Amino acid sequence: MNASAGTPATHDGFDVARVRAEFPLLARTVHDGKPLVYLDNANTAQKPRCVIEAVDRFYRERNANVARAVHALSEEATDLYEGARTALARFINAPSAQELVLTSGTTMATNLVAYSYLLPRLEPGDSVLTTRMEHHANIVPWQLVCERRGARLKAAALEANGELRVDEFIALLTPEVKLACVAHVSNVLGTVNPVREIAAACRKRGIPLLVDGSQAVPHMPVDVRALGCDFYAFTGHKMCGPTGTGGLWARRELLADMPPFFGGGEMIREVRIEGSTFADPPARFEAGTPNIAGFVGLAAAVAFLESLDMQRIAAREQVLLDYATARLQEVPGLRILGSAAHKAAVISFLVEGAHAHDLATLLDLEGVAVRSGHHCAHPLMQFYGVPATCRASFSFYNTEAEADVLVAALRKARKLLV
Amino acid sequence: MNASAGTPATHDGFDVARVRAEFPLLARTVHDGKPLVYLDNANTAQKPRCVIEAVDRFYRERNANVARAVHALSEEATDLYEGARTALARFINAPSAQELVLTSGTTMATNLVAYSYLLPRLEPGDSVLTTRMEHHANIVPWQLVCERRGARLKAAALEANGELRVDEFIALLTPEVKLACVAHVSNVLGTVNPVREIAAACRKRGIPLLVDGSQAVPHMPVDVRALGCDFYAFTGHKMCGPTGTGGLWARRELLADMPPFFGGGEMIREVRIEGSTFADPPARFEAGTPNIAGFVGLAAAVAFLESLDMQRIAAREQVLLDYATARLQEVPGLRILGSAAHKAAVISFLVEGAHAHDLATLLDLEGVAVRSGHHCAHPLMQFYGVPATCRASFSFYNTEAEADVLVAALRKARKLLV
Amino acid sequence: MSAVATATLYREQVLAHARAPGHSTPLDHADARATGANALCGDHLEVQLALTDERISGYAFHAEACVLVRAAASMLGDRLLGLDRAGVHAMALRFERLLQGEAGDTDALGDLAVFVDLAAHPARRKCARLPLATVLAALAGRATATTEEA
Amino acid sequence: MSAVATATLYREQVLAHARAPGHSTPLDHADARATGANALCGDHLEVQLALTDERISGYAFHAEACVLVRAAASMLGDRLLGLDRAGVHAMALRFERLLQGEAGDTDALGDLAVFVDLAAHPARRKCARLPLATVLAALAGRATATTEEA
Ligand SMILES: Cc1ncc(COP(=O)(O)O)c(C=O)c1O
Ligand SMILES: Cc1ncc(COP(=O)(O)O)c(C=O)c1O
Repeated sequence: MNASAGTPATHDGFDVARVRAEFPLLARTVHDGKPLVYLDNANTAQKPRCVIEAVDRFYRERNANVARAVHALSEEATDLYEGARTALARFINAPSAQELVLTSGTTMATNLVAYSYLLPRLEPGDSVLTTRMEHHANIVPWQLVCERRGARLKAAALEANGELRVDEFIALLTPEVKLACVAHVSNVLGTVNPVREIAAACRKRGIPLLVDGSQAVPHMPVDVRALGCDFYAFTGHKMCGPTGTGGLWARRELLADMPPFFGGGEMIREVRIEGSTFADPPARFEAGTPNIAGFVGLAAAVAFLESLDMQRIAAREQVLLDYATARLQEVPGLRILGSAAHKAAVISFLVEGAHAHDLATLLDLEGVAVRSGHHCAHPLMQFYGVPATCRASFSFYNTEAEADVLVAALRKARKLLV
Repeated sequence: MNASAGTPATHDGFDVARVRAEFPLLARTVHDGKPLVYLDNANTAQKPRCVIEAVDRFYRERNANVARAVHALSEEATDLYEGARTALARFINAPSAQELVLTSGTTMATNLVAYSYLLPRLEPGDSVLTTRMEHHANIVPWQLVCERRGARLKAAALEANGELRVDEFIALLTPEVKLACVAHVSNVLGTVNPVREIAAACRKRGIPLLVDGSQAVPHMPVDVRALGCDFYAFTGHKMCGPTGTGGLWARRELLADMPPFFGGGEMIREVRIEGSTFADPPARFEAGTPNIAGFVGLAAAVAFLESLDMQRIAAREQVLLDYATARLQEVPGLRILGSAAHKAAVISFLVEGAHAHDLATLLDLEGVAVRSGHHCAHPLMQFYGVPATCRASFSFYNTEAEADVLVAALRKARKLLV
Repeated sequence: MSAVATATLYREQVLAHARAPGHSTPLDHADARATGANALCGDHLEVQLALTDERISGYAFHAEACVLVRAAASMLGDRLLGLDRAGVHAMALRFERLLQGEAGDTDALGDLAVFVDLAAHPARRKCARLPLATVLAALAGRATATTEEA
Repeated sequence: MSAVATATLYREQVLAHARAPGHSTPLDHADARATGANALCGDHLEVQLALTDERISGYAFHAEACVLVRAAASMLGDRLLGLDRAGVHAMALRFERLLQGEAGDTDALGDLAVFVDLAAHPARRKCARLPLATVLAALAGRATATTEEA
């Protein structure tokens, strides 16, 4: 089992050993010296050396506040911060860096849309459309603002295999829908939703579409122009970047029409006690001192992912998904939730007779980190009628040998519990 | 001038040279090898080695998401994150760590109060009381919610010397005031406001008081219990901590009554498409993945400040303030804005015949980093009838020799400009 | 986090209680009852109590929950008989100290003392806490209990 | 950031224009006028233009502003006469390329070419931009201009 973590093989032209060597944490051991098998990537990703060092170097050499002072240090920090915006915008093929609001993560991005875009437009009887497979960050913000306005949240159903019922989603795009929302990739099922098709249907009806890209940006090439959506939210810590970073891309026209949300420094033009005027987007939505060092690190993460090539990352993760799925299906009593035709490397499973938390704890004893619980997706758990699942989520730095450790640990846990 | 940055003297029992050695960035040079003289501390502070290393080490050894998974790594990360909450709460003497909401900074803290506390309570004709000396983060959030409710923002005036007219502030505490707000320390004038007296007056009238502690927590011992206020907001990056961190302390009863603001993971109890229930504070207000690494660094910053002793930091900075004030007053045509009896080491100044931005750029050429402009305090600039000032703001790691460099550079700039 | 503590979390003593729990036959007549639920975990527990002179004279539970909840509910049953509300409170306090890893008088906890292993496992403490919390709810006349967000 | 570029930002040529600006005598008759203001900086500029056959035949300004605004406004005046709106636009484009540090045809910019030093000083570019932006506003019939948030 000890050899498993560092398999030095080259897979599909992807030199996994070399890639793993860039991630200091992957060399860790847990409980009694067990090599860590980190399969909780949908929760948060590990960071490559270059990201850690970019943050470190920023604080040692460049630290200053941005966009406020004319001294050399501040100009350097501002260049780095705005450089991160440019790099991120290019990474998702946004038409302009000025359409990218830097946020503390997906949650802040969806809430910004809820409070600044949706709330002023919502009237009693209106509704918002989401799906049964969403993360709470793509459900609760809409509930909070709908409640204030006497509007309603609707959710499109799923097929038993975890695919979205796209026909139903489209049928629910009725005229009172003021915003439609969908995950690009489900964090529980791995389902990749047909965003282009959905976006086309929304556009035809004049309904703006928000896509939660939290689980897509780290794992596949994302092109917001090609997708045809109107808002795209993502989070930095899942894409090998620092915690407390993320972004909201939105069409220029939509941003231009959105009133300010947070008040404070940087987002104003002129402040008088009697009233204030506000900066243009994206500054209008970035009140206060941002997570400057975090975004410097996120720019390094983007460069790292680009150097690996998102196409090749996606291909490598498909190989891992196929391998792990086949091996897991050999475990007696194990049932995988979600078998969409188009699926990312996220595997939720149940083992007959064993509670998900017990499994997760016993896997942890073998060094295998998975997540158990509802994965911030209660309505999806309700759909499947289960209280919790175990979820193994893979990244390009994982190996087939790690999937083997997972399976062996599961068999051992089953013996104890069932 | 070259010797200035590293004066190896011991001042008032405070070993400045040893302290400076902990801050890698202070060894930097700018333009043509000029030693950096960093006097922009009210904008953001530099970081000691222990903070930089705590963040670095977290990503190398402990990185995981918090409060979500049962595996070893996640438990370690959760312990570190909650440990930061405990350390911060103790640092400001909060009665309980559960009363401390971790935020991305002061701006998020004041906006949280604006949207979650104030907005639901505000009715047409109500008002919010602030002062003329506030940072935009303690003005604009109140304006934004007042505007929605037909309420009004009032601001207490100042004396010419930059002290708050406390009698006027108290006279303005009329029954329609739903929230009173004041900076503990002004970021432009250095004025330390008599928060205890103000808090007592507010309490007598049953009006909750929010204190903006951004410029106080880094520079003096803060005891929210002794102050007697109801909300206390602060930001991590000004107290030697990472960017994207901060906090809002609030009395338990007030937090308990506040509805959720951001929706997402962690802040919920149960989510159904038809409606959700929410966690208790502080989790209720911490939707989504927080800036985990940032708070691990902030805990290290607190330990560092505690090791230096906030009393001694405050005393050392008073010595610096007195020295720098005296030296600056020798510069012909220089006028200092703000001479409160109780003042922190922040010096705003004007030089007759020279524009603040030109001064700042010319100081920068000599290695001296100061901020010029309105310092996110337009109403204060309007009060003084000036478009902008230069501001030199000191930290315990600055030296008298650095004040000398500032003064020499100012004299040189004056010769060019005036 | 001690590796030993974690490794012993699922020791045979715990697994045996979970596999074949005592006190699982419903009472004929219950004087008090409550439901314990940890929604985030998906743990669900029902508790029945018989009371004589305000002291517990009967206890039964039904759980759809993880091993730790089931084992704790079973072990608890062996210590409850004869206790009044103050006695259960005292026991809960002692159990809490145990979970925090404090040494102390664990004799009164019986098999429950095995959960000292949870000192190293904060994320799972809420599981072991649920049965006691539910019993306390029943004694206080409350219908439900949870140990999430503790 | 190049140290040389910064050190030369306040070269004598700039300071001389700022100290004794040309084009500061108000016009008797202005065909167009506009106010340029950068509120965050506190820079304020007023511009008057005389026009003959849609070409600039007179220019004057008054500034309460930093050295860079004052110098740029003065230098600009030496290049404006005879230009129509398209000509000023072309000049503004050329100036923008200069500020970004692109080499190119700087002859047409005259003394303004000195602002190539701003390639290393992004925070101060808005100052040098203000006079041209204000002239363009006046030609377009707009009353105000700003170069903040550019
Ligand atoms: C007095 C005061 N309040 C609020 C703030 C805003 O803090 P932040 O930008 O970290 O949210 C600052 C600093 O910028 C400040 O000096
Ligand atoms: C699909 C999805 N949406 C939203 C989020 C929320 O992201 P964050 O917690 O970084 O705001 C997550 C991850 O937690 C996610 O997986």
